[in-house]
Amino acid sequence: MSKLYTFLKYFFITFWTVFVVAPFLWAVSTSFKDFQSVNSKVTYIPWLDFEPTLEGWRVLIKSPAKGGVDIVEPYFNSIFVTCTASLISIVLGTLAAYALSRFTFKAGFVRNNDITFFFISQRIMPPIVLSIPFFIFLSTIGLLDSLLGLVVVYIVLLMPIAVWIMVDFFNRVPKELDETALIDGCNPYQAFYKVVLPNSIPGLIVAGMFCIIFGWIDFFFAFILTFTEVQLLPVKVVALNSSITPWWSLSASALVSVAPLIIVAFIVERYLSKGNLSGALK
Amino acid sequence: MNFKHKFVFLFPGLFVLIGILIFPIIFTIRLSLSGWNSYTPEMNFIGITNYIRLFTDDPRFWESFFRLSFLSVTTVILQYVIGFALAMMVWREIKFKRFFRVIFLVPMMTTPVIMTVIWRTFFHESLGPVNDLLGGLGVKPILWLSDPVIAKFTVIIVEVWQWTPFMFLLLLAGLLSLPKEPFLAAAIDGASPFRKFVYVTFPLMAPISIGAIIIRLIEASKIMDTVFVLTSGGPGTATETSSFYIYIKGLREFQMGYAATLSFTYLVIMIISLTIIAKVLTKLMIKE
Amino acid sequence: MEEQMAKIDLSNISHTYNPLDPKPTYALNPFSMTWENGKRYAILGPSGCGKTTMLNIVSGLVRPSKGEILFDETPVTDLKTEDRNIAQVFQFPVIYNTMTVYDNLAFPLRCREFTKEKIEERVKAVSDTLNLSSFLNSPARKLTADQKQLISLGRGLVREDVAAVLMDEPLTVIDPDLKFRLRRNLKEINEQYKTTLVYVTHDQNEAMTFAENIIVMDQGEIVQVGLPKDLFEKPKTTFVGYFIGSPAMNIFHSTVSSDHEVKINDTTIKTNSNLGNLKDKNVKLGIRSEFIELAEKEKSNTVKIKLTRVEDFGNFKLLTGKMGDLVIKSKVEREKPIPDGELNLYFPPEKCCVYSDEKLV
Amino acid sequence: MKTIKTCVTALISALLVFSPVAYADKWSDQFPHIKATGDIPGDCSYESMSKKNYKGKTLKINTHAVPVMGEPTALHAEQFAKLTGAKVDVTHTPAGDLYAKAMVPFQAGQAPYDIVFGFSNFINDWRRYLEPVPKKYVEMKQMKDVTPSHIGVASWDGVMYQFPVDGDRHYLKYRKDVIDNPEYQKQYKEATGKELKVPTTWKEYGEMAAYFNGWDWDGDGEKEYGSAEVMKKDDLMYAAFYSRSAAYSKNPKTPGGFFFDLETMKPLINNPGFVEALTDWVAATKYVPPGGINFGLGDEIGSFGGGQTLFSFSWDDAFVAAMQPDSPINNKVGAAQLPGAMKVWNRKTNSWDEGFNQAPFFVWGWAVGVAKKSKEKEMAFDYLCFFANEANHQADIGIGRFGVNPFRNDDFKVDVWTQIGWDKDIAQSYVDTLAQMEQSKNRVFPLRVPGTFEFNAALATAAAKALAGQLSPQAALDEAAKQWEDILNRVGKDNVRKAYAVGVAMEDNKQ
Amino acid sequence: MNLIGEKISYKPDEQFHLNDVSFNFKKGNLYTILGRTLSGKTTLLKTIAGLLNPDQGSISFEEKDFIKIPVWERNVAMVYQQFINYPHLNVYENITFPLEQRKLSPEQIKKDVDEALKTVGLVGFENRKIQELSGGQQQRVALARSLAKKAKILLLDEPLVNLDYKLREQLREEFKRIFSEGLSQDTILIYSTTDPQEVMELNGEVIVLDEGKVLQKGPAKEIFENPSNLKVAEISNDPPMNVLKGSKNSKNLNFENISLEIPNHFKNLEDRDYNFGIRASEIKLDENGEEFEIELAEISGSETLLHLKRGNSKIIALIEEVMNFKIHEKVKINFNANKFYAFGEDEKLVSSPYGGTNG
Repeated sequence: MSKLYTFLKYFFITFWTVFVVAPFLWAVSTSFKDFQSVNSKVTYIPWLDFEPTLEGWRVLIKSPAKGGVDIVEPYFNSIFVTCTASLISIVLGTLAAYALSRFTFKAGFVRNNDITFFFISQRIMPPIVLSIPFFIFLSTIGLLDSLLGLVVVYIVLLMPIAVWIMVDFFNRVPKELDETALIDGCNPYQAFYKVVLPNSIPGLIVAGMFCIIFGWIDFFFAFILTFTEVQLLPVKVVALNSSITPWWSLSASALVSVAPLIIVAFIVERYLSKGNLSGALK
Repeated sequence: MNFKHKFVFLFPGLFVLIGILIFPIIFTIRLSLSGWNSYTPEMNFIGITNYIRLFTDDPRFWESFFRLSFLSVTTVILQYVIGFALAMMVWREIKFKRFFRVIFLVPMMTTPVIMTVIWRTFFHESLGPVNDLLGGLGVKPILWLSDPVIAKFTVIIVEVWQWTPFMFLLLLAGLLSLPKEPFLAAAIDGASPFRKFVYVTFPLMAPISIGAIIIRLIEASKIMDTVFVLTSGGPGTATETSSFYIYIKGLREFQMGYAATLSFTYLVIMIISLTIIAKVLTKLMIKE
Repeated sequence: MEEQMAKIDLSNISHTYNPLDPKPTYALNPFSMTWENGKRYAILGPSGCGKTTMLNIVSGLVRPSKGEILFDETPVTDLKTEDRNIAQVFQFPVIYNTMTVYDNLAFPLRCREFTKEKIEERVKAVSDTLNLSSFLNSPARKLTADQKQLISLGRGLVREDVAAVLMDEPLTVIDPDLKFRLRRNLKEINEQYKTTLVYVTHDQNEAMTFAENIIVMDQGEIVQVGLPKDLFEKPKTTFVGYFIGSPAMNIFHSTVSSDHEVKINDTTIKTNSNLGNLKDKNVKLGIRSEFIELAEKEKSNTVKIKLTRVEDFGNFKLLTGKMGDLVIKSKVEREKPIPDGELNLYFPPEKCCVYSDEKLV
Repeated sequence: MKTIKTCVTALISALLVFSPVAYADKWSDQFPHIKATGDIPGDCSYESMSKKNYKGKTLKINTHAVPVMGEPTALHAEQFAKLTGAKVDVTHTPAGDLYAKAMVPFQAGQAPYDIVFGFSNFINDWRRYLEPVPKKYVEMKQMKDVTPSHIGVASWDGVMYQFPVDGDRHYLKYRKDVIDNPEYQKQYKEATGKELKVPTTWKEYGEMAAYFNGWDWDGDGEKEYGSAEVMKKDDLMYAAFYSRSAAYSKNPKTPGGFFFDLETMKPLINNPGFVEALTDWVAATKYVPPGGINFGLGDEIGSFGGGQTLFSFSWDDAFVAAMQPDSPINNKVGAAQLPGAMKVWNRKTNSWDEGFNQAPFFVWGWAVGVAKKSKEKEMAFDYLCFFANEANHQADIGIGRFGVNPFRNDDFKVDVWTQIGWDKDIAQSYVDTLAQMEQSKNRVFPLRVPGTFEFNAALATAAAKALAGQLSPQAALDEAAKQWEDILNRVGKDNVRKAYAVGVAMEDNKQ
Repeated sequence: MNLIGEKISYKPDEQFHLNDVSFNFKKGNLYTILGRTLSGKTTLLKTIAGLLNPDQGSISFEEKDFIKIPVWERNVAMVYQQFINYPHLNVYENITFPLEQRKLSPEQIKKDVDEALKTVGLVGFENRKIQELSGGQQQRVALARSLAKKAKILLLDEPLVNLDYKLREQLREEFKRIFSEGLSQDTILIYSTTDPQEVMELNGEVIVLDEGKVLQKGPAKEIFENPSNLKVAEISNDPPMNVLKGSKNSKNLNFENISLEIPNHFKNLEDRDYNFGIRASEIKLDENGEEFEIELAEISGSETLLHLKRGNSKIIALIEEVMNFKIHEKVKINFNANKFYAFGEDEKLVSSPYGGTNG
């Protein structure tokens, strides 16, 4: 029984690992191909199956006039927008989550849970629903095609996540901790930043991680709301989708775009192993 | 504890969110009552004409909605089952535990639109590796993207690949926070691994599961990037989902007014059905 | 009830968490012990004394660094928990939330593929004893904490072949009001089932109430095994004297002045201990505050103290007095008149315990 | 010694400067792109542009993804910037989103881009946001050379809104090495009793494609297939359908509309002609490569261009890709007009007119316009003019991935193509094919009416359902026709009629 | 200058957490609030601290309306039953925290903290992390933090309830010392507990709370000797006072087929049915006594609690000795009739051996 189980377990894990890794391996292989290696027949291993070329990678830093996509600037734009929006979302979301976890709000039929639901429900909206209104909105306030405009929009995308994680987290931090701080002479703000915040690091890490992920992978808003001044990485990469699709450079850029978040994966795993996150992620 | 200060905590976030959203929402509702399209781009008022059209004469939307329900429910169930299984496997000691954990998390970190392009080449029926390898095993080429039924499952495969890690992460964190006594007790009672799972692990994980499933359903209901890149809703309309249909109506055909109608209706349906699902799940799994 | 319970032998057991160290620090010092069939044992000690390690060694969660465990002469040292035929009740009631009480109780038997009739019979018997008969069809999660704890126990009892039922501080999370009910149940069950029960606790009240044999542990060492009365009256070490009883035993530094006498400050106290070979050595004299009597006047074995405090505990009064710098506590009846200032306390010789190197002489 | 060398060098230099070639080289040194021809004098030549000064100004362009149209846009932008001192920002957008990317800001009253690239059939939706091409440019020499049909495509009711930079049409591409192979001709004859030749009807096309489907006929160890076509339900798929339908439905005896009956505005797309074409097409799913039913244009180009299929029809790209020097089937392909049919539907008599009929489809191509709200219109037109100047154009059309195709009479000269390494007979067939289409009197132009997108999307959706086997051809087209009626009612019949009349006029070649 | 509460009610949901509670606490005194779990003790303390605002009633301190003053300006200190400390700070920082909030000079802080550490016996633990401490030590840190503040009102909410038996005993001992030595005459100390022994031991003024209502107020001894009703008698005794339903006639007290001579203090009592109350410690083993069956013999400290049963009555006897009994064994006991209480059928005290009556 247990032998079979162990076998099945390792089989399944191996299978899934292969499944997870396969597209990446394929992307790595494809990134060294050219038109012929892609279009004539299926090839896998450089040198053995096809003559590798670095063109796919070179394209990423070449100017478009030479058939390249210069992804350096979009890369930094993406990092800037994701981090800024995540930071703001976490600050505002954490404050709101604290309020929702600690205080009672009543307004008509609205209670704490309804407000929390309002926050989280923003995730229900598909980007398409908001894209045009946001376009008009940003153009009215003059933030179209700007990093700041994207940050504003991403806040809507990310704050629900921060609120969702942090409300749960604060609900598990004993209320008595803040009460003690109040009794010890802190006003509510001091109690929050001197006592509650330092004890919420795991929650903040999780919230930050999710914000960064969901900010980084957004395509739609970045696509609709920018023109020439600002471009984010996914838009730049998708713009490679010409009628003759350069699979090689798409593959290379896919790999490049995943890279920074792999670091996030390592951080998450590290915290998981240390047991710090289990409390924050229930 | 109740202070006037509580508003200072809540309001910045709430008002920023409302401030950013109030215009878009009102705009969408107003837009849905107009006939704005590519040739008459104006906010005229046509009453509920669009809604009548939607409810009487747009089977494609409703088909796309049921298709979406099928796709999101299926993917979420699969993600849950696989995510749970994976979490169970790397929960306790196992060789290369940390390596596997990182690997299992990675797909979540990839941008769907970009990754799906890779998937498209991956599943390319004549130039992709999948059919080639299957061909090596003597399997006939499978029409991953061009068979109306199989294409749905290809979308599901990609979605499962992308988002199982999310489930996995939440469930693994949940498992790591479980007390160990119930498992000892079950061992002492002589429970087989199967029984242990059914009567101990699963019930203990129920609350965490519900949270994870709901969140994933919310996210899965927006499924669009994958369909967009992988099949463009085809073959036929076989993989067209609601948000993709709204996208087509709005940004391809530029029937903005009608797209707003679709959006608003969709939102209302989603909020209602997700609330019901949440309630039902809680009932089913926790049985309070 | 057939005698299927096992005798448990712990032979030369010791445990350390750093086995490679040539001079390991023991979580559990080497010891041997036999637990008889059908008796109730309590392992008592402050947190960190090694009691949980000992329990885990018996249940199989911890493999001892040295020594052997035998159930009815059969070695089980290398068997896993599930193969050892024991039942265990944890601090927190563990029940299967999704099942009814009946299914909970039947679970261990179903896992072992008993027949339906047999299961029914056993569950009925056990639920009768545990007073759970009327809840059999309700979902287990709806019960109160103590009832849940009974279910945990019931799952152990439902198997006739368990070698022992191990309980790890089972009353910690039970409401004080319910604790009493559960304690009585446990005791009754043991008397009826003749199961070997091992009960781990830090609470001397629980241990003494529950067990016939109490194993007092301190810092990885078994310091005394015995009946509650022995522990109370003749604590083998000063630690037991301190740990058992409330207030703790009065302990005074003293010197041996003759074969049976010790000297505290300048007062000579006669004891029943033979102190021949400890002459002029420093020892400690211990006496329970319950056994100290008020004396009308100075006589042999009395000490003169200055009364510093009288506390009314309702059921009794506690006198605190000083003899030089030594503090003496004495429990007296509440209604007894207490003279002010100085008074004489009588130490009955048979109740005086002498400790050399913290061990009873 | 040294002096002599210096003298010789100086002499040679002087010679070079004063010869015509040397004149061209002044620019081709700086811009290797045009090294084949050098600068060609004209209103928008390198020389003329270098005299403009746009320093401190910024030109914003949205174009298609690299490389098709995207790369030449960026390339010429860079050159333009170098010549004029302007700053040029170019963004790239996938084909499917070009429309929305421009339309969203247009409708919001914004002009984030000075120049927007798109498809020529966006013209009706876009024209009210576009600046008509100023007279000055319309009357330029380089514009005079543009074929009338492409002037027509770029104009609406006589006003030119789009600056011609590309010419497009659908035509047939075939594997010359197979069709001309006597071995296969014999084999085919034995098997089917018919001649193996360039197909002139869709039926022949289908028979040959079916015969050469699923086996290794070029001996490379891989299976080859019959036909590569755009069957994926996206923005291009309907074009393939119209190409296949034209021969069955465009009856020279019944002018006055291909898509609608201009008089009644009744949709014609479910008449037997279209149904026949769709039936053919459904049959075609049997001889496309695995997954062919989900091929987009890119897949088609890759498939035919990569040597995977016998036939393909659509834009030039696949042909030009196949003719690239590094292509394995370089100089092994031929071009021909789209196949015709042996019968054509007559909607007046409600019956088939027997006899050979053929109708080329002037499918939309790349088009580009200048936003009305742009603040840099002059610079924008200068840029477009520069983009399409003779030197650039000649260099561009030879580069397959650029997607710049012939639209000038000059382009129909064989030596333009032999220069870049095409076999003469292939270049000849190519040029002939294109020229014949210009002259045809029985032509179909793309639908350019309000709601074009909706009409095409409805049709594509229905056709895709038929291809996927969800509906029969008749049922699918009936569904599409019904939706067309709905769209008509929503948009207003008269609006559509007015716009459609412009196209019909071109079709009937009345101008 | 007292802490005065008047008619305080708090009803956040269906049930009253506090119901018409009034008090008058004087400086320099110790007050204990005795009540079972959920009787409203914590709510009352939180209300005083300012963490809860009552729905009705007023609290004033030093003649100021206390309710208008926010918690952080009230100068109170509170120790919770859970050991609440700041997990991100070490022991020393935990204790300085409130002092730094008040912006005291570093020298003053050092002096106060050292003093507090000494008082609670944690000298040498300054740099330990909170998580490294045992429960008892954690509670001492909490106490030290409260003491160092030198607050005018010190609230202790069941501070010992979550500690081990022996630690509890030890810490209780220390509390007594700290309360008598470590507090200034300005401080009002309010201590809540469920344990009557603690109440007796601390020997302050007592408020007995039940379901948010004040049942009785008075010195510990008075509460113990003359509980105003059955409920108080139960709450204020450990083990709870035995209640026997019975009657008095002209000759005897009767219950469960047992007749006792009428004790002196019952002489003037009307002849009728009563709830007789008798403490467990007033029941002795006696060869000539009445026969009861043992349900359980519980050993507590150095006493044995015999849970006895006869007919419909269950009683507990407290034997001042550690003894072993078997379940269902029969024992004979004797009641000390002189220590009988009589409660009316309305459960109010009618007669007490210490002379008190209700009203």
